Amino acid sequence: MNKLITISQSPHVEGDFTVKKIMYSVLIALVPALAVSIYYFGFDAVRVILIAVAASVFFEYIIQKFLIKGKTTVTDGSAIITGVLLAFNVPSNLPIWMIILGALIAIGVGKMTFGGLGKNPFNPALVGRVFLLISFPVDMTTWPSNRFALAINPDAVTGATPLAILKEGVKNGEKVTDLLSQIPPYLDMFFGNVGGSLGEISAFALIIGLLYMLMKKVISWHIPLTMLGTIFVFSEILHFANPERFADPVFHLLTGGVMLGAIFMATDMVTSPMSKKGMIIFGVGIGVLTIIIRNFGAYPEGVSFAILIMNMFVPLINKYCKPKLFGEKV
Amino acid sequence: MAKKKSSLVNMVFTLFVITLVASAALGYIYELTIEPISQMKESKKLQAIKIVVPDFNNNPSADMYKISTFDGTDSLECYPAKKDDELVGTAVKTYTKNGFGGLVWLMVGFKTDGTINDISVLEQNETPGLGTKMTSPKFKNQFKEKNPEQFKLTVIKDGGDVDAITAATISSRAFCDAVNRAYQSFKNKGGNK
Amino acid sequence: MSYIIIIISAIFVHNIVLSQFLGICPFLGVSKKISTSVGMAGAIMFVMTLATIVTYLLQYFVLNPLHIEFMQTITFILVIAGLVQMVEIILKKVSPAMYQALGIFLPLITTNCAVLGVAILVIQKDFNLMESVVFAVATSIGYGLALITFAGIREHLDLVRVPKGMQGTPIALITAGIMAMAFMGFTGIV
Amino acid sequence: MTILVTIITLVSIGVIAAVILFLVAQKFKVFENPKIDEVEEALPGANCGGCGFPGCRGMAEALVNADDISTLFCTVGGNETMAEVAKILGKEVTAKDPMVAVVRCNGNFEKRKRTNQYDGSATCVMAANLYSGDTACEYGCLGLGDCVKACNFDAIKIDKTTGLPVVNQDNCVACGACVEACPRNIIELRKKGPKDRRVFVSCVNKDKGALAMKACKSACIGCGKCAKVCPFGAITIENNLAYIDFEKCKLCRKCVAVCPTGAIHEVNFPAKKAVAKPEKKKQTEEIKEEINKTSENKLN
Amino acid sequence: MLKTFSKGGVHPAANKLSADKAIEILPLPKTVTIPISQHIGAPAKLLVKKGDKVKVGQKIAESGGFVSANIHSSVSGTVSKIDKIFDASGYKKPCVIINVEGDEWEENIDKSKDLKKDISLSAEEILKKVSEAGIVGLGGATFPSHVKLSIPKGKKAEVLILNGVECEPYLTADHRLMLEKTDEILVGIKILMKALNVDKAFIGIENNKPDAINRFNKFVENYDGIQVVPLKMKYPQGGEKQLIKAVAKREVPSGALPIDVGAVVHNVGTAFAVYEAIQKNKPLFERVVTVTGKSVKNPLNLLVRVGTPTINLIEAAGGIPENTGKIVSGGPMMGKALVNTDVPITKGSSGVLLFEEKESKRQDVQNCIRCGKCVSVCPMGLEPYLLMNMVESKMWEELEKNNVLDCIECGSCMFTCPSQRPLLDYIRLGKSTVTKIKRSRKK
Amino acid sequence: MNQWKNFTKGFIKENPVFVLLLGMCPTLGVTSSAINGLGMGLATTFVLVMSNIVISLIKGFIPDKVRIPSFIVVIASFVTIVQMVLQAYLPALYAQLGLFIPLIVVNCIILGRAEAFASKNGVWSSLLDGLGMGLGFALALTILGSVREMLGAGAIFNYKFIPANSDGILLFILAPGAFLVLGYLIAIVNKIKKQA
Ligand SMILES: Cc1cc2nc3c(=O)[nH]c(=O)nc-3n(C[C@H](O)[C@H](O)[C@H](O)COP(=O)(O)O)c2cc1C
Ligand SMILES: Cc1cc2nc3c(=O)[nH]c(=O)nc-3n(C[C@H](O)[C@H](O)[C@H](O)COP(=O)(O)O)c2cc1C
Ligand SMILES: Cc1cc2nc3c(=O)[nH]c(=O)nc-3n(C[C@H](O)[C@H](O)[C@H](O)COP(=O)(O)O)c2cc1C
Ligand SMILES: Cc1cc2nc3c(=O)[nH]c(=O)nc-3n(C[C@H](O)[C@H](O)[C@H](O)CO)c2cc1C
Ligand code: SF4
Ligand code: SF4
Ligand code: SF4
Ligand code: SF4
Ligand code: FES
Repeated sequence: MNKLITISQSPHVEGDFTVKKIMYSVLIALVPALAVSIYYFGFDAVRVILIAVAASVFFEYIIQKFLIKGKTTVTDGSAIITGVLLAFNVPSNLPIWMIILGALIAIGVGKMTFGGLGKNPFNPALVGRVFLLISFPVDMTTWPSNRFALAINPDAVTGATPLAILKEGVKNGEKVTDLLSQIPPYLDMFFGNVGGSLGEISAFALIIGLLYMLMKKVISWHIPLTMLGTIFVFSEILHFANPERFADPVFHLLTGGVMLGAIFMATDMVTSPMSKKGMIIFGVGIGVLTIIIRNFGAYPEGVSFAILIMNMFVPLINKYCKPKLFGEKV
Repeated sequence: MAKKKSSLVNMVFTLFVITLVASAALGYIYELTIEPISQMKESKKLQAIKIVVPDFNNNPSADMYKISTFDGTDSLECYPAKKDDELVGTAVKTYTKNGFGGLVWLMVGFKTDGTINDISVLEQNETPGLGTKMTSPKFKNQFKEKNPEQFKLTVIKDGGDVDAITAATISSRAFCDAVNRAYQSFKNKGGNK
Repeated sequence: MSYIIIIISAIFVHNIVLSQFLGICPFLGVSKKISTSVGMAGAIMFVMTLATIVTYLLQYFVLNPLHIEFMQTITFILVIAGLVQMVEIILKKVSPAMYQALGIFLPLITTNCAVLGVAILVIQKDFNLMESVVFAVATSIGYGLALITFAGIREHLDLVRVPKGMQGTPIALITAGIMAMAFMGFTGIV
Repeated sequence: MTILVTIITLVSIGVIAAVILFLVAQKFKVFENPKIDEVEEALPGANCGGCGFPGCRGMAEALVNADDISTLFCTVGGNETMAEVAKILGKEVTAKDPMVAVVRCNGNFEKRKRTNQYDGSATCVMAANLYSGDTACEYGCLGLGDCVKACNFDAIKIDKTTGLPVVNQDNCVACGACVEACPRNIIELRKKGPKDRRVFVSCVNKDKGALAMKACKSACIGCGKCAKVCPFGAITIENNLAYIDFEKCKLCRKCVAVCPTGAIHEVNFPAKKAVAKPEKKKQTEEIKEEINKTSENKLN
Repeated sequence: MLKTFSKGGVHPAANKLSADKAIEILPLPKTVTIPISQHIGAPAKLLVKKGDKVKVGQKIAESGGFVSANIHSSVSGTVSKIDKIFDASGYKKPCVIINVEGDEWEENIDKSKDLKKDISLSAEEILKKVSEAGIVGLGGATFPSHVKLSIPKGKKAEVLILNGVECEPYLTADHRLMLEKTDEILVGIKILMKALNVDKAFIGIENNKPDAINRFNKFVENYDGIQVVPLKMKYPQGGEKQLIKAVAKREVPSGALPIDVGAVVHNVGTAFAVYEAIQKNKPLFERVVTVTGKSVKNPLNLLVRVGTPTINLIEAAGGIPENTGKIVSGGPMMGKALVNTDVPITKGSSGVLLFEEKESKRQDVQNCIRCGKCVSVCPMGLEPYLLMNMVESKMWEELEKNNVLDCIECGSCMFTCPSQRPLLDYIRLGKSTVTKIKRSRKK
Repeated sequence: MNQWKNFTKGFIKENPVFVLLLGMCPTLGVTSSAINGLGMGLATTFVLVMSNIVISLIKGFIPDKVRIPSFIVVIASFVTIVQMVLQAYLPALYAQLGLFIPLIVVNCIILGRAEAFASKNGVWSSLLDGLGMGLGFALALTILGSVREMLGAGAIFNYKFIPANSDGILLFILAPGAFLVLGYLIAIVNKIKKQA
């Protein structure tokens, strides 16, 4: 032994979870949805995703290197997730500069301003997405039809999403029951043959990702299940009360970003509560807000907002939902 | 500097003097500005009227008359524009409650034959960049020279002829609603007599 | 307008801080800790409701009959300032505990535009007395909601240590910005 | 007409407000010493806590309530501030000599062998909680910079070449935060001294000479030469460690010259004119001799 | 379902490399260095001076208070020096250094190997003898055992729990002892039961030691009142509070002692030491130590005299591998890194663990990603990430409110953290500072 | 005190918006365009200067207990004057600034300067202080308004520099944009101050 002996505090061993492993598992879980989006949207999907990821990683690197001046952490994979999820949340024909702007806001404002990975109180991809949605409502809500719809009906360049059809119709005083006939069958919606943002279309692919992450213990079931459950129950109540005004629960579960949000975005550990009890409150909160915004608000889709709003409450939830202490106080 | 003590008399006296001076000054300035203010309001209205009806040389405000709305729940102000005592058009001040940000007030000018001459937005509270585009010529101009008899005053989406502002259908609808209110009431009343 | 709409509108859709920009100074100033922000929220609710009632009466029983509506600003603020000071003095004596909890925020409230803003708004909106009270209470709940969640986030940010250049006001404002963005989701509910 | 109504309304509101306020104020009077505010204003407002109170307001209250304020001292504001406060309160203050932090360890990388490498969290307290440090000296500076982190005034920095902290005497306000932070009690607040000159023993090693020397070549070995040579009796030796009382020290620097290991430091003196330095070899020999004289192999 | 504690816990790789190595006796060293403080509590008071001759088992330092323990010489020979030497605490501590000359034992020690089953002494006598023999807890905390046996007034022990969990990875000393000294341990348990006046005792053993469970199951039939409890493998099953929860379903309240819920926990090694002290008159001066590590040529379990330099054990296991970066006394989760290889073995040393250089360095610390894993693994229901943040911000009062003092320093949080955050470093600092503050408050 | 410094301190060193963080509501509420920011800034400056002058004149006559009410009356009077004058001569701006005009009364800067400066200093210093602070405020609001207008509408002082039928980044002229832009501006000002 010629080197100096090393001294440090216990424990002297480390588990095999690392940030990198967690992040790359999430990326693997995103692959099915990625495949579906490429299948339906073709080259456009590839374009949007590549640009979003490249821009996210680039901005993270630049900001880390020149503004924060810490060690760079781009390789940990979280910026890639942000990029992919941002891409998943926009229509496939969004102009390039908007995607880049969205990535800048997501990474620059949503994440690095707070100091980078782990410090941001709000979900960065959603900050970017909501920013785009508010700033460019037109571009963000005109969804191109997918390749197959175009093949059948070349004129239908844009295809409204089921939610947009519903919102529009309800505003005009039409009955939900009539509107549902304009909407693709649920089975199509389940596998992704509908209009919408890149990654949200196929509930099936997303659920595969969920199962993978649950298996890998990257996330726990609490948030996705309570959130989906709440949406189901709450929309069932409304539907039961007035089926002409409110759509049925299955519709709500399968449309829009509910699945994407519940599985990949509400579960972001950085911006969700720590304790299981807290996670349940969080999930329920998102569910309720989603349905309220969808059914009563101006926006057809409420998941993004609901998650961001509940992100606000996370510190409070963490503060007041503590894990139970071993042994009571004496 | 010796501060005054906070005795009752001192306090009351100080406040008395200060409020006295202040209110006197304010009252005075109020008197001074009351005239310009009402003139301003008047001229603003006149400006709007000027935009929406053909050239005139009467004082429409003086000739203003009220008509009740077609559904009879309220009344609208009408400003007849006359060139050399001949009626060239009428400006109707109308409103809608369906705006995205609440009330929207418009001045709609009708020619004698009932076609729309022009429209000006008096007051609106819509979202900047979205609903506020109702003030842009691009949107407003589509109403010019249109007779609501042939030109259906609803947005295309609802089966009408109006090309809505992108992403602001609500505002567009509201706009149409206000114009329609003016037209229907005006027509009910018999148009330009 | 039905009360429920007033309430939802005041708390969420037109949240006084996040979309109306009123009362920002104490929002930024008294939000470093959850406990103080709770005290502030309580004090605001109390003063706002009281002030709204008093100024409402003043408007409809003094200013309007005398046709001196232009004196609104000056009389309102005078009354609010006096009221706040009076409450402070009384509270200090009557309930020192409550003074400790709420009273220290009272001087801050005199110069809080939210209170005057709400007093003027209820007049502009043509609310009746009951509606005004409901509006004031709901607005202050909205204020409290924003303030307390904001304080929660700031406590969190203090613990995680944001970059040096961003610490303090900048990060607080940016957080508020994202909160405002999130609250825009409520647009159109009423 | 409007003017009249205006005047009457506003004046009556104003007057009524004044009267009510006055009455209420009378009825609900609570005494609070207005001096507290005044004093607080006089204090620098750094809220550093150096005075031992939670912020300047706390200090102001304490000052107002104390009968004798000579025990209270704002290190940031210094004598000027205290004089001002005293004027407000009409109380006496004793002028305090300005103090400054000094670091009493000079075991740089050369003089002190590293015996292991520390791989825990980079803070001195934690390292000290774990063990005696990565050098052979159990007393010396750990070099992980807790003092630096404690200083609010940017007055203390770790010198990369020596691994030891250096105090910037212009920035240091003698708040004592670093003294508190150092787990080894290495930092001391000492009198700044006339013309900022001071002499102190830059070592805290309490081991016997031989052991101390083994750990660090410039340790104080407790040989006592300095104490013997000091004409003012300012130096005491306890636990094999010399200490210079700054109240008694007259800065003659005799001790500096005789210290065989160079543990006594002088600050801000003009460079000495080439005083013949003992040769290096001789020096080490001398040290050895000293050690033999002083060390006994007994416990306690 | 196997029993276990209810909350948290981790599963570090067990790496029990020396599990099937029978206990060997380490040859006597040339000199031994015996620290006079090998236990929690007051250091013992020296009874010998330089030049004195001592025998094996002779008392060389006397208990310095109630919570303190006697120290006996582990060898025979001459006291050569009394000096301050680095011990496992990382600081220099007063030690007696003895030159070994022969192996001459005190006469009254029974050196025979036969099992002595009958317990003739009364509870008080047992207590006295345990105290006299300098027995301290061998489970790691080295808490003087006689203190645990003296039940405070007003409290009553209901159950004795034997800690045969050995949940630390690598270590096998207790495991081997249980296999090789089963009867002795059981007699030791009976002695402890008598001393505590309880009629129930449980031996908690993790199910990764099926041979030990089987063996005990076979043997307990001869001893009434003793029962084996197989436990699920989960670190820190061996923690006192966790073990009580797993075996007796009782939760020791925050800030309370096991006796407050009627339980007393002893390590199996302690039970063996008690057997030897009571039945064989043998004070505690040797113990079983595991020498192990991935790079160690020949991991083994050694019976070692207290005071033997660590290097001797390593030599017996095949010498120091070239690439050794860190040497730990104890297990990888709770052990202490040694500053050099001369540090003496003490009563509390359960293992010597060698790490290769690449394993011995900590990974880079990253930001907390708030994954909550530390929270979910903490067996005490604490929020380690929060405690660390609070220590960083010096929020001592908040720390106290968040029960920082309940932390048992098991290291599960730091082990799990995907960002490699030094959680326990900070929590320890928090604990010591809060303790200081609390103490000064009492004054 | 150096009068020049008295005047200029409000621009950067003690800028009410960027440094003292006073008067946040109008700062955020009306700055959706540069012109609004400037208008609000100037209106505030007027009130600030006038009330500083008056208060420094009358400070000796005011008992402590009614100090705040008296100051408020003075300030409110000038605010009402501004209100009426704007209504009369600049109704468009008045409509834009809306509620925030009466709220100048409670702008913390004004009462703050009255309390901290005018009630302790002479007329001339108070005037300069008010003018400096007011212009600093106006400057800050104009900058903020310009940035927001540029980003949000692609225009500055209503002069559009992007194609007429395209929009800016809408968010910046809405509520959240105000917070965000101000946050980053303050961070930048902090940085500049540190380097200077
Ligand atoms: C913050 C926000 C502001 C909006 N402002 C308006 C507006 O001023 N006018 C309007 O018609 N729609 C506005 N909308 C959009 C409506 O909610 C609705 O989506 C739209 O009018 C109908 O969609 P379409 O025009 O694309 O068919 C706004 C939406 C949001 C979220
Ligand atoms: C001050 C103090 C007093 C103790 N008193 C008792 C006692 O009366 N009875 C007992 O069974 N254990 C007592 N203990 C021992 C502890 O419960 C525990 O067994 C010991 O600290 C070692 O546990 P560990 O290895 O889990 O850390 C005491 C411990 C301390 C620190
Ligand atoms: C995290 C942790 C793990 C422990 N693991 C063990 C263990 O595996 N075996 C053991 O005998 N003691 C273990 N202990 C010590 C016990 O808590 C307890 O002190 C001991 O069993 C009491 O017996 P003793 O006094 O005879 O040592 C552990 C303590 C802690 C805090
Ligand atoms: C399960 C999981 C979900 C994640 N979801 C998101 C997400 O919705 N948006 C995002 O920007 N990053 C997401 N990330 C990446 C990363 O945690 C996030 O960028 C942090 O908020 C950055 O501090 C996710 C990571 C994990 C492990
Ligand atoms: S060096 Fe020490 S005493 Fe001096 S200012 Fe810094 S912390 Fe205070
Ligand atoms: S002087 Fe003390 S606090 Fe500073 S680096 Fe050295 S050991 Fe650490
Ligand atoms: S906080 Fe303490 S008890 Fe909890 S896991 Fe960490 S070390 Fe173990
Ligand atoms: S395990 Fe590590 S990263 Fe996860 S919450 Fe705890 S400290 Fe943070
Ligand atoms: S300007 Fe200060 S609270 Fe509004």
